[in-house]
Amino acid sequence: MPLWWPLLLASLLFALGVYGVLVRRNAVLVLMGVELMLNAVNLNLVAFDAQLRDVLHAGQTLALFTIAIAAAEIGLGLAVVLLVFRTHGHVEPARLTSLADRDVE
Amino acid sequence: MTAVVLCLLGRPVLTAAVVLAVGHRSPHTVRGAAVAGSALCWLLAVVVAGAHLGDAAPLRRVVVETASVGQPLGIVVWVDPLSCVLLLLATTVSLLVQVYSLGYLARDPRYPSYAALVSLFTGAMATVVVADDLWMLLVGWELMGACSYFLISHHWELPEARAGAVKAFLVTRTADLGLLFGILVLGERFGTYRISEILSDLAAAPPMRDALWLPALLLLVAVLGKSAQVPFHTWLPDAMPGPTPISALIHAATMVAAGVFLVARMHPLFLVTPRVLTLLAVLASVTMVLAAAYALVADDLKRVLAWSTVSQLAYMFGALAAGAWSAGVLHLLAHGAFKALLFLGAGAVVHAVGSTSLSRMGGLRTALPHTFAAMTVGFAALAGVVPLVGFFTKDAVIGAAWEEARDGRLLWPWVAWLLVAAMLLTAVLTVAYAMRAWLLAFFGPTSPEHTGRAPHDPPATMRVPLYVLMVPSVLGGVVVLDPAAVLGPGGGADLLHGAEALTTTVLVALTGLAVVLLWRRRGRAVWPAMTWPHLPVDVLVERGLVRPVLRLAQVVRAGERDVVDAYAEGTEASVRGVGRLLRRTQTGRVQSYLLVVVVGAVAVAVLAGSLA
Amino acid sequence: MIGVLEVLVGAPALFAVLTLVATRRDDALAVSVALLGAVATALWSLVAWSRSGDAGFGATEVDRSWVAALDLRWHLGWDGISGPLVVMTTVVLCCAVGSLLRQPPSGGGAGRLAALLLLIEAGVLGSFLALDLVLFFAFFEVALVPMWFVIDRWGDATGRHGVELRRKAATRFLVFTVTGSSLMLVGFVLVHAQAGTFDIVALTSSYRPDGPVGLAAAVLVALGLAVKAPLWPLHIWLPDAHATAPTVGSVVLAAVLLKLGTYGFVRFWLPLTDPGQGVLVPVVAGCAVVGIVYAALACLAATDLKRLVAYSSVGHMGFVVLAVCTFTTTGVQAAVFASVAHGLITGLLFFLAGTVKQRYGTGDLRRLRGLYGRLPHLAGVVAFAAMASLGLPGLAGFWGEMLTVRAALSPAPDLPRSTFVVLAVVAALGVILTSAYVLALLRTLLQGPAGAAAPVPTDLDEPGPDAVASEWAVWSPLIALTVLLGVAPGLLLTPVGRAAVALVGQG
Amino acid sequence: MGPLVQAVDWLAVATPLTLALGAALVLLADAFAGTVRSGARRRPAPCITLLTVVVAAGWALPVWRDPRATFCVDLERGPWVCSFEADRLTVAVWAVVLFGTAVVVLLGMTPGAADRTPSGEWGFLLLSSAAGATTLAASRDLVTLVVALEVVSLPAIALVGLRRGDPRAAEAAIKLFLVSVVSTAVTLLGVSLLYGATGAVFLDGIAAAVATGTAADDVVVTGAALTVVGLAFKVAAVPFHMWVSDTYVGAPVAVAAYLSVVSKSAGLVGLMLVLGRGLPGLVDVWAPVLAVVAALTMTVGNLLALRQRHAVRLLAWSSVAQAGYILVPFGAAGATGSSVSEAFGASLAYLAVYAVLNLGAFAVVALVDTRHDRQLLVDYRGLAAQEPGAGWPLAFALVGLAGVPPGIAGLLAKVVVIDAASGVPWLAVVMALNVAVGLAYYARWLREVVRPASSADASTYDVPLGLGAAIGMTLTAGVWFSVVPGWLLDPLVVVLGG
Amino acid sequence: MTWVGAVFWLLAAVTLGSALLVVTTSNLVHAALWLVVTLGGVAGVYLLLAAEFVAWVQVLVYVGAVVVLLLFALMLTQAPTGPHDRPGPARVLPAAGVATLVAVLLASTVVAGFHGVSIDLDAAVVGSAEQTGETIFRRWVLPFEVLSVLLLAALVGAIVLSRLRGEER
Repeated sequence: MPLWWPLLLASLLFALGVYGVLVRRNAVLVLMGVELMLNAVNLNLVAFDAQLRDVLHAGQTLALFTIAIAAAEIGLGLAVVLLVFRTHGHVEPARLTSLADRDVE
Repeated sequence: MTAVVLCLLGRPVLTAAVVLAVGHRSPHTVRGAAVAGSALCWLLAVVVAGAHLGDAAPLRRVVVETASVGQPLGIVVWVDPLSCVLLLLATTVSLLVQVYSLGYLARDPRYPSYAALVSLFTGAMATVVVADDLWMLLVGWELMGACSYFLISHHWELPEARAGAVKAFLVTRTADLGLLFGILVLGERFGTYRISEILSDLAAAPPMRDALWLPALLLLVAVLGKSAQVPFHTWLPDAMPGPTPISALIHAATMVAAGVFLVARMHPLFLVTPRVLTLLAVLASVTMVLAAAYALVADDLKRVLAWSTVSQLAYMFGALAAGAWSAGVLHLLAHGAFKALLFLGAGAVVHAVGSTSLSRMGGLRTALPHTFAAMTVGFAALAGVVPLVGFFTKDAVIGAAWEEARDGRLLWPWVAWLLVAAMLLTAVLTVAYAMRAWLLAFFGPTSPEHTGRAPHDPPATMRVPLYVLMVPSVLGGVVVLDPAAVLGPGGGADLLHGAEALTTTVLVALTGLAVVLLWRRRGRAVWPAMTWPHLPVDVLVERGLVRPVLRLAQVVRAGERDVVDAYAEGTEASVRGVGRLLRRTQTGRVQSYLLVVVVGAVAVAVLAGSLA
Repeated sequence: MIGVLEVLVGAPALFAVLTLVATRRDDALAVSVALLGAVATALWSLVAWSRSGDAGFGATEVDRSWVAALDLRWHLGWDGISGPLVVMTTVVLCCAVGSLLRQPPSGGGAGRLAALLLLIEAGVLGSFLALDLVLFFAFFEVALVPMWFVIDRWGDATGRHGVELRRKAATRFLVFTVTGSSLMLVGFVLVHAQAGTFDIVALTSSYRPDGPVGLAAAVLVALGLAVKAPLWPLHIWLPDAHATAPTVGSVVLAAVLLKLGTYGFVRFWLPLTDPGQGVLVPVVAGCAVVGIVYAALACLAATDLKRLVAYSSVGHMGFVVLAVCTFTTTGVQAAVFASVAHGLITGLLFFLAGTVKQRYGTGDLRRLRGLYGRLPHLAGVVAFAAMASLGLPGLAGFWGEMLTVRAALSPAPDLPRSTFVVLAVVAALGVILTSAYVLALLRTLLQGPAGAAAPVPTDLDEPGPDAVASEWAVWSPLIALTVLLGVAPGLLLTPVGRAAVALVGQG
Repeated sequence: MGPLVQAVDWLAVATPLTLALGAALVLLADAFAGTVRSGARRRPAPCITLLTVVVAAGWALPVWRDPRATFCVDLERGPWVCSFEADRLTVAVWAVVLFGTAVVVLLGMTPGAADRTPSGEWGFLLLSSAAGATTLAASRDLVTLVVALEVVSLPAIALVGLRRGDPRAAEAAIKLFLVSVVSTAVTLLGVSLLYGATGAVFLDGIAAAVATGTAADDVVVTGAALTVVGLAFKVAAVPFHMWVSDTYVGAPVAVAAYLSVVSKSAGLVGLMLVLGRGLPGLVDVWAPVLAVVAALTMTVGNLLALRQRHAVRLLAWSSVAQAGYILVPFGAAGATGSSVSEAFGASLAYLAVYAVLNLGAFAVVALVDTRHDRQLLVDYRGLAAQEPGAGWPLAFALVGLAGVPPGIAGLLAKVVVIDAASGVPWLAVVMALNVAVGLAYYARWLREVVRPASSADASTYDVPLGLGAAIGMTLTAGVWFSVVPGWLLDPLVVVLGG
Repeated sequence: MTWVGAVFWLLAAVTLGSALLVVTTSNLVHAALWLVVTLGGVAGVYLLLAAEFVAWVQVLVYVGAVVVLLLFALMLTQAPTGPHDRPGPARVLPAAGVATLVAVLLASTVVAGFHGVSIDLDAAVVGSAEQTGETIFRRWVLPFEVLSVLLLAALVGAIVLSRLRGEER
């Protein structure tokens, strides 16, 4: 299998993730975009690991760690989202502008 | 002797300091100190002159100098006969003026500063004449100008005094740039700033004509400015609002004559640059006639005398241009005496009448007999009546010019002839304006405007100087018979010229006769009061220089705000503007931040890729 | 072991702290402490002079490593170039602090003001004595914030937008100066990259600017110093700063702080610059001369007394920079002499301007008239200072300008002579314009008829007393030194000349 | 094949390990104390936290004298490589991190903050994050580096949101969270590309692959660029800076201080490791890019700070600008023959000085926050007169940050940085101009601080012990570094650079 | 094209298609469900690439935990605006532009950089659980330990943030 196949898939997946992050109004959906990006990364890592036949299996290891990181991020992220929901009554980042740089002369 | 000279230089400064320090607290002390200081100066000058007049070896002494790289600066004195005679002239007139001022400014609250400035001026003049170092000369030279400025504006409440003072200072200071650059160029050419060394170099080395015209010309500019010659002639008449004793001291006898002194001092330099001398001759010719003509029509007695001074100074320059060093110097001395006499006399008249306008005088000979006598002597000396001093010195000058015209050693021939013609014409005009002023002031009907005031002769303090000055005005001619006795070996022999003397005498007599006849026939109406509100040169300067400069100043002021400041304001505004713009991007919407993050990441990657 | 020069730098700083402590108790006491400090520093500067000897940096030189990471050395030295400026600084500071004793600033807080002045003095003395570029830079910056405070806190805030204008003036002073000094620092590090040292003595003896980097360093250093000096067209922070600063602030700013710029030009810009490289030196000289003429014209049109004096400083500093640009011994002599003379004369002028402003409540030249009649003594001193300022021979102002012209007529061989001759002539014409505005000033301010032109409010009719003894005490050292240096320029020219030879070689 | 589990040099890892164990201990102790003496105001958490930091710092000392490495593996080709290396660069960063953490702990000890934040969790999160930062500084492979980076970030996000009933804190937290995770994703992508292109995750391995030319160049460059993003986000370099002011303003002051110093240091050391250790062969590529980034960062930061009236926001943007200065030596690395480590020495020196001064400023801000939580500059009016113990330290910190005396430390730090940039004159000039802009806004604040107090505000502050200690610590350090700058600069610049 | 290729492209199509739906569908719950499909597709690719353990972890952790968490979050934060997320063109266009940019950059880089390199799947060591565990504990102890700190910290952080609710004033 040519190496660039999975890499291309990962690239497109990452781009879709970016799109999702930028376009979604609901914070939870933004998080889903991030998940897509992380999956693209993992795809890359696993593909490279396979291609390199890495004795250290750094690629797979890092992919596993990334999954763990993603889980941690989601866990904390959802807590933050819930916090926002409790304090603001919505979870739309675009409507959170009370800290915008406006309090100037 | 060096110590005496230094005392001579330092004493006036000390006097000035004492006078200023005492100030108003003790008027008598001030007056005493001022006169005593001047007297001491005079005594010291006499001592110095006694030692160095005539054939005695000149005194040259380095008092102090900078021990540094390049050409050293320092206080270096050089006393020769020329210094001596000018010292005598300056200190004498200064002393007389101080005495005279006791009466003239008897009730003037500004006397302390006045006396201090006169004293300071004397010191400055002494510095100029004894200086060997050109920079020392420059210090004295400009200090004189500053004193002159303050003294002209003594009556600062008068607008014309303020204007005249500023004009005098600015014009002379502009011209002084010539001296500054002249000194610098001389220093560069000769490797020294010592006059004596420069002169001995000139005597030793073959003339370097091409190399020296520039410094000579530059010095000439300064000289023309200081001595109010064309084209700088307009400041002197305007300086007349100053107190009359000041006019006598500074604007007749000494400071304006410093220009002549400088040419005389540096005469060897000018002698090797005939083109500059020729220029001087031309300017002197123009000046003497022009100034005499102005004197003939001026209404103000002091302005008549001022124009006369300009004209007479031009005589001296004419003599020096013609190579007649001693004639020029002697006429300087003679003029110093009789013009001081005339000004002090005029001061007495003004003191009595309360005005300087000739049209407001008339018939004063009975009311002011002493003054009348003094003025008569003065005018006669000015006109060159035999056997007063003016006759001898003017004759020596005209004779020298005539010789130059005949022999043609220095000047272009036609210029020499022009000079002679101008001198003769000026001699005639001099008689005419002298008689006019004399007649208008002292003869004819009494002016109706001062009938109530009962003019009277001045007090003794003012009369004594008049008498003192009458002595050299009458008897000074003897010097001409043996100038070497006074001026040393450079003075030359007998300066009398028979033919020329006869010619001038005849001219003087004829002119005098004509004037008297006219006066007999028409009285005061002969001379309608003509006032020339603005001299053409002044108009030119006003329109071509002063106004543009002032306009430029306004432009600069506006430009400072709107143009030069613009870069600062512009930078500030653009910095602020960009800051505001950037702050607009801080919308608080996190996804726009993320957009920037992603775009930034791509940009960094692309940038790095393009560099790889 | 603390050296003589370290004491000289440290004393004002120490007394500044003591003054601050004393302010807690009493302002008058604090100012007295400060005055004591200023006088002690001045006396100690004489000690330092006598200990330093005449040749080179003498016995008082201190040189030890401070921060090895930066090649930064604690290197202080006194020679003929720094010495006169140090003495001048201490004298002016005595006068400035002394003046606070009887004329406290309008906003109060005389003690703190005095402490700030002493801090400035410490920084300035350190700069003059520093023989390491970064050390110079550090000391250079010491004076910055205190001066900013002086303007911002005690500045004149009369008028409708007074406070805003004052802030603007203070901030502009700060930003301009820091921009300049930061660029100068960049120039220093470029030199460091080339020469491997920040030591001024080593640079003077062995550094040869080379290539575009060398030129860039020279340009940057020139820029930084030009802001401080200030050189046209970077001067625009100056008039506002002066017009708003309190009297002592203006005095210190003009007499002392500007000298940091000119001193830098002499001390290290000369060794860091190759006069033959590019047109840098002629351009700087040209700016200096434009500044001379421009400042004179600006003075002619000025309507505020302090602003006029401020612009006149621009002109005088133009002479100094022109002198430096000749790269000759005479030029260096001229620059140092003119710097010292300007310090004395302009210091005096600002004191006088402050007094006039205090008596009349305004510095508006359109309203001030006839000082001769009202306050003759003050007017007399003004006339004296004005004459000194216009470069009257026999007073201190003359020699610097004369030597500048002399140097410009025969610049270093690498420089275009004809250009410099033209510059010299134009500079000399600037002297005439200078005379013109000084005379115009005297004519209206001193001699003008009271209230003739402009409608004069009644407060101008009662100006208060003529010069009082405390003011005379402040002015007289400056007057005396102005006369002394005018009469005996050799006092200064001789030591400066020796140091100058070390700097630019014989010629 | 070696033993089943890698051998560990416990002294090398003592510092991060202490922090991690301390974190757990704090959590437990607080929970225990909370149950035993419910409602008691005195809780052991802050003290234990502080003690942990001190002990961790103590472990760092022997390591500075004797650098060591652990978690090593033997590759089939080449020498042993280690995941964890505590060299002097690392220990220097540890020092900054630990100093910063200690000050932040003290800042968190205000009564108001203690009421609104659960102190056990606060200590736990802080120490976890610090453990991550110390590990990051010691990590020598990309896997550890990325994980450590996350350990720095996630607790910090929780800390930002950790204030009860404050919608602004929640807003700040979610913003920081989103930017953080996206940056992390980008970084991970970069790491994956680097791994793919070089076949290595160990920094030395990457360096070797780049040096021998076995790597695909374009991919390496792209991977490096993307890797840098997550680190640059932590450093708050432009264009990854936009979260800064929102987060700092919304977060508790102590957390803002933490983000501006400790988190920034972590990002910075990450950059040093990836670029300096992993990609020294590509210095000609990354140095110019970072030069541009540095120039943009300081300029944008300063321009944004220029007219701020809000103290924390001003400090936020100023910290961005300062990050730009810190990055300047990166931009000049490799120019005119200077070594990369010389440049990093300069950056670290600046970082250290910045940390001290910036924490000093934040300490006083935290104090003022106890009374004026709107944090406008006018709230500082007359502070020096009213509360000299706070006003003057703030004034000192501000002049130091501006880089003018008496803040000699700040001044010399700027000299160090500009000196390091002498190979790239344009960057030095940009920095010089920025210093001037910076001074303009520090001066505006300074003006408020030192102006005479109005009588209305004459009452003094009630200074909590922790804040007092924090102010004292930072002031002492700042003054000490100003008086004896060589004490700080010589080791950092000379030892690291040489 | 071998069967591997066919399977890969099939999985790729499924993955990308569902990913597109994740980011475009307006229904929140549908988005989460499409995410499950995407993650499954990716897991399939892992299996293809001989990363067996990673694939199982992917399914267990992601599909089993993360997506459930996300669904819970969606339920808990059901905003009054309803379950729909329809961004306007002002959001879509820049986002699409940037996403395209990213896609082009990445795709061109990897395709150009790894053109001609292929994965020898036959020689690949299958990443079984045993194999991977050994690697981790032999080689990657440090990041693993650090990761444990991370997970603990995230856990505590999440808990403390959620618990704040009860103590609100």
